[in-house]
Amino acid sequence: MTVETSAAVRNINVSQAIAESLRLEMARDEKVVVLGEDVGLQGGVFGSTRGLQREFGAMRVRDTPIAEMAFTGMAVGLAIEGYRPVVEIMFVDFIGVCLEQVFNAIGKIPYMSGGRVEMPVVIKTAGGCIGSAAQHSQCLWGTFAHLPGLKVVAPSSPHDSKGLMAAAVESDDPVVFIEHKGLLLQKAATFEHGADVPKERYVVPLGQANVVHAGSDVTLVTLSASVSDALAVAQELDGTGPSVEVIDLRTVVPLDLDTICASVARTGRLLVVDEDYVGFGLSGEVISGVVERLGPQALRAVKRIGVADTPIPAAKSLEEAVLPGRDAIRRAIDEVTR
Amino acid sequence: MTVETSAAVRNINVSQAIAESLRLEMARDEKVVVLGEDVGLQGGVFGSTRGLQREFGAMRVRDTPIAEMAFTGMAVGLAIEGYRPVVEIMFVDFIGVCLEQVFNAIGKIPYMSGGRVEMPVVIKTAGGCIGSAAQHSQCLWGTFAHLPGLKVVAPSSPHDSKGLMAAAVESDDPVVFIEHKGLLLQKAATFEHGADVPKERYVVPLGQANVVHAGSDVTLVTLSASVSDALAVAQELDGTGPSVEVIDLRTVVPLDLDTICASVARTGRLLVVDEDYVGFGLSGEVISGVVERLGPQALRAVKRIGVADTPIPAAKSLEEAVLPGRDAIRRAIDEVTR
Amino acid sequence: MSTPTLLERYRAMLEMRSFEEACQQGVPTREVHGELHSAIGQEAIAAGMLGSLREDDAVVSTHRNHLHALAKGVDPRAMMAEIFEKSTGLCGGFGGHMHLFDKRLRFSTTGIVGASLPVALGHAYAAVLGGTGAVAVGVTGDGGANIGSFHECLNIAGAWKLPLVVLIENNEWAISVPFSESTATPTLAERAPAYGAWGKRVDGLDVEAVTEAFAEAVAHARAGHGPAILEATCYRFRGHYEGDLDLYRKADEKAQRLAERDPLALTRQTLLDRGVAGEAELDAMAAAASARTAELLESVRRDPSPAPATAHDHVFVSGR
Amino acid sequence: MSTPTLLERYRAMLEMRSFEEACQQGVPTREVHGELHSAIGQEAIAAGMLGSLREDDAVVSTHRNHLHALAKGVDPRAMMAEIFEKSTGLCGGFGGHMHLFDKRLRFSTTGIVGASLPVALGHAYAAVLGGTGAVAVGVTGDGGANIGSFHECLNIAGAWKLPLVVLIENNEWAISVPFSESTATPTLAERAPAYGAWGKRVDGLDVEAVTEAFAEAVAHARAGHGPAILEATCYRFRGHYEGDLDLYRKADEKAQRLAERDPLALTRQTLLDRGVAGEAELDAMAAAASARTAELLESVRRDPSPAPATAHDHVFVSGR
Ligand SMILES: Cc1ncc(C[n+]2csc(CCOP(=O)(O)OP(=O)(O)O)c2C)c(N)n1
Ligand SMILES: Cc1ncc(C[n+]2csc(CCOP(=O)(O)OP(=O)(O)O)c2C)c(N)n1
Ligand SMILES: [Mg+2]
Ligand SMILES: [Mg+2]
Repeated sequence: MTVETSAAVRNINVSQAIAESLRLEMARDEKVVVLGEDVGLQGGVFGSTRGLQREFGAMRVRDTPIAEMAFTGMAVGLAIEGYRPVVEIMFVDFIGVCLEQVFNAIGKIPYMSGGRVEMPVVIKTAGGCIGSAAQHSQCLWGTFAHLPGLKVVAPSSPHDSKGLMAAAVESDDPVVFIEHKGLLLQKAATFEHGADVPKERYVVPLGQANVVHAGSDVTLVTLSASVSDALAVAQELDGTGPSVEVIDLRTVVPLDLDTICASVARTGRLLVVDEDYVGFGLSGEVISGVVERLGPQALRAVKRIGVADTPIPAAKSLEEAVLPGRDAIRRAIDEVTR
Repeated sequence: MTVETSAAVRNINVSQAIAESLRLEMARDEKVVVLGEDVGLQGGVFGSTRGLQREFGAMRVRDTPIAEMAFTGMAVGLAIEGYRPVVEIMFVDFIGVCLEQVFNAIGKIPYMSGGRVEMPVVIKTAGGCIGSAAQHSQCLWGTFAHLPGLKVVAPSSPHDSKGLMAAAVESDDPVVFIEHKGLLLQKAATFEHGADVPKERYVVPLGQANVVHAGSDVTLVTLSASVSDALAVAQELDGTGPSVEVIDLRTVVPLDLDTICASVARTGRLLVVDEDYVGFGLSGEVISGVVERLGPQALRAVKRIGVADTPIPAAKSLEEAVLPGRDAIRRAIDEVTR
Repeated sequence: MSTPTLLERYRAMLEMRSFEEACQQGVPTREVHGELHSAIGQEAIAAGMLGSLREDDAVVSTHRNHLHALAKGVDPRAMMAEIFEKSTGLCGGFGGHMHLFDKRLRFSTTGIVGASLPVALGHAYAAVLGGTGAVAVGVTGDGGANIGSFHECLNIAGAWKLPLVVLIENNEWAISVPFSESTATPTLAERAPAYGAWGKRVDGLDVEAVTEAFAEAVAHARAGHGPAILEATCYRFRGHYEGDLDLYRKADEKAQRLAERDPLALTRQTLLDRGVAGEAELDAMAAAASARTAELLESVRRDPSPAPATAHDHVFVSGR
Repeated sequence: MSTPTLLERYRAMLEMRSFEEACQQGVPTREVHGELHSAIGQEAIAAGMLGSLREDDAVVSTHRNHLHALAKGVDPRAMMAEIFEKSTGLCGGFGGHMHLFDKRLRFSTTGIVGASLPVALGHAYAAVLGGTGAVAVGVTGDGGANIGSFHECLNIAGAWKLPLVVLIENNEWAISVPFSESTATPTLAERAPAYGAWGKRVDGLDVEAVTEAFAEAVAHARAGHGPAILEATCYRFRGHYEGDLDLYRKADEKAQRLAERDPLALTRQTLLDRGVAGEAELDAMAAAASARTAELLESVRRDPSPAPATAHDHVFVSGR
């Protein structure tokens, strides 16, 4: 389904890719509206809605007061009225003030209405560590994924950011779209995968993981900003060490267990690398999902690394110690292939 | 650690057991205060704070307006002042309006303060299905467990409710205490395990699971209201079918993997029965935790049942179809022992 | 829109009362196996809404929502079937009494206190986006007026001049907590200046007073002057939910209110006093309403429950 | 408590300014590797707090919190070390600039907008529970006054007559959104009647006016009359955070405010006009403040970073 046109492919960064995708969606469908803090005049604190207000006006791209309950709940009324709201919650950590609207209303109304009311809503937000400590560094995709009725997306590259945002906006189901702050701030030229972004609209479908590096000894499942770390380690080991297959999930819900299991069935070794909290989240789901499908006997080794159930500390020395960076990935590969 | 005195043991129900435990804690320590909607005059909509206001006054047992952000956040200020607040959030489903206070403040302040500020707070709430549909039937222990800094308790009996509440109140760490509405409303005489409740204070320590039925073929891990279903099936199979070891987790965080793994190491078969949503939660954590500790090869079969990523429907016919009841448990035991 | 006469409003109130009484019958039988929140005693407010709203106006209600649904024109049969957990229900039995959705009529509800207003605000924004001239009514109880979303929504509606009508049913109680103990001011309408809003407190037992005040509130919002707060005072005649022992209220206070301040009795007396109708005519009207509802209930009871195999449908409308 | 003189307040303002400037130095060097929110331009508000608070009064601040911490008496060295991510910091480097906690002084902060007031409300309740006569100050920005917790806390404080002082620093902007576009009323103080609260708007660049108004607000709360809202107007001199390009504000508006409405310059002029001190003395005072802060910064920079091995400590104070 991914349309890859060689013509008019550019190097743009993640925030530009998202803004461009939203621009194309808004131009296609006048029912798409964007709401959130600083999304209009400023174009988003990370620039991922830049230019939209100038092009579509202040009603369709609306700067809101700091009132997440109100403007996230507005998405429900707007959706009932036939709009397709894209709501920005600046940092995913702020979900604590409006989870109600997201999980009890947006996520459940399609079901509670017996399928009669659709919620084509995108909750667009930023996660991940960039040095701002415990209340501004979380990923929380595991939190959303646990709650029924929400699709959950976390792209790793400019290419996927654009195509997955198109899929999210055109989806009739609600989608939580978690951009990574580190990726949003990363320079276009430094992306090593998914750097080429076609100019025209294209869709990266929800629920299809991407094998970004083929390998035969270990299946490494990851997503978002960790993909580049995993890739770097896999490339480093190419020829010299274990052959690592790196799977970029792209979406947490739906979880592409087909792709994961096909790989693990070959490698017999599963390593999950997840910047979210380790416990009770994505990594446990991937492991259990594989064990359920393939049977425990199909696996030789299993491991997961992530933020080990610790809030993110402020100091850089501490922050590095809790994050699953390249060294930790190397060590984990060592362990599962030992 | 559990003090079991044969004298003065009574049959009381879960809400009485909790109220009695709170009464003993409040009498022991004048710093314990209870805040929440309808906890005072009415004694809680499930009666689990009954009698406390009469005994300790309206300041220490305070009926609040419907303003969960405010009164949950108050716990932070009260804790800094040396109080030990017990905050009731009537139904766990309402956490959507005040998760902020629970996960970004109460759960993280001990860490963010470098261990200098304790948060001896109990968030007391009710979960589980009793027919009130999608917004009043959730368990959500998986949601809390994913977030660092929170202990999570979900008792299955009057005995444990009393002893675990004592542990929660005396804990210097924040505890989310999830009562089950079905258990709160269950008559004392109908409890088949943990029905005897000593009159005096006792503590059931956090983090120690309880083997409520010994068995050798399958390890069934469960908690809260599902324990009685699991027990009933295990007893039914006694002698005639597979021998099922039933483990009542009691606390989700800390998760007692020692007890679980000791059992699975013997049985080789693991079944998790969880009334919470299946995906990205407790059941995945139990399975992954066991696989990590024992290695996948130590397991012959693994399964989990729960609410399969569907909101809870209103109609009884639908509700029964999504819940992991006795039939589903029987079928699952069949499957893992086949 | 023609405004119904007092007699017509009285008929509507009778129908509302009998609808609520019919629903109650499902509780002891466990046909309604969850909580049921009755709005008996609050009929004059919903009946006062009649005639002011257009089909494309939105109404977003709470846990105590049946009468607002009826006032908005939601099909009573589909509603009752939903409340009785039938596959023929408004939501196929998936939503239940607290979760009624009628997309065409822009009617919805929520079981979470305070969650109605943000949804109504979204409808109000849609009205401005689409230039439709529609308004959105967000309902809350007195207790619900103390939760944060009340403030967020009224502030936004005030700042953006959105056509939001906040209808507060002040029935003096939020479960066991009296209004006076949970609220900083003697009334809720007096909060209006904090939001640049229109505000009025009205006797919610007086259907004519409500009619006038509600029409005024809607007109204010529809004219583009921004939000309106209408506080209608009333009294919760039943426990918070059916089965609530309701021991926290003085029994005599309650008995007196029921005896002396029943909005149906008050309206009936007005009709009699004014000679609009006689005892016999009004009795017949009441009997007819009861009979119609009894028939409805009987018919709904024959409907099937939803098929268990469908329980996992609708999580995603895309089917996956 | 003796109330500081204007000259002493000016000295405090100089120290606050130089503290903020020192912190800024850590940004380009990445010694402060996350966001840093500077309160330059808002010194007169914090300096106006001096002298009204007891040690057992609580202050709960926001993301823009340094000056409130200094006003409450938090050790500047421990603060700067925390901001510079040092193991010697107030929180051992675990909290960082947005998360300062001083239990003894009942001072804390939060990085979540609106989350300060509920915590302050808890302190206010503790003051009444313990009968201590203490008050709690909850700080918010103008943007933060539009979030739901503002309403919940003021309503509770009003209903229960709790000694809560809500100090609103209205610097006209919430990141890129101007106050006037996000708020239904021309001022925030005028919300006070909705909560039965005391309310006043004061020029937050005028340290004497703030001093008087803040003392009045605190006295109101301390006397048991319930909550107070003090809105202090000011202007955000820097970008929202250090590094914010700040392209959404008119450059000339900002330049003019900086040139003509700097609270330090205004206070200095008053001191000169009144002949309290001469140019040379005030210059020397400024130089001394800068020198002291420079020394502090130099010293803090020599402190160690927290040991990586400790990163998993403190999740649970019980150790497990
Ligand atoms: C956020 C939230 N908190 C608490 C509840 C539980 N609850 C349901 S109705 C209710 C009382 C509501 O009182 P009011 O708003 O006055 O409405 P009334 O029931 O009187 O019609 C409460 C506390 C809830 N549903 N949602
Ligand atoms: C709940 C929440 N929403 C959004 C943010 C992001 N944010 C941080 S500061 C800020 C602006 C605050 O404006 P104001 O209250 O006026 O304070 P100021 O920055 O002007 O001091 C925003 C939107 C947040 N931290 N928390
Ligand atoms: Mg009420
Ligand atoms: Mg501001």
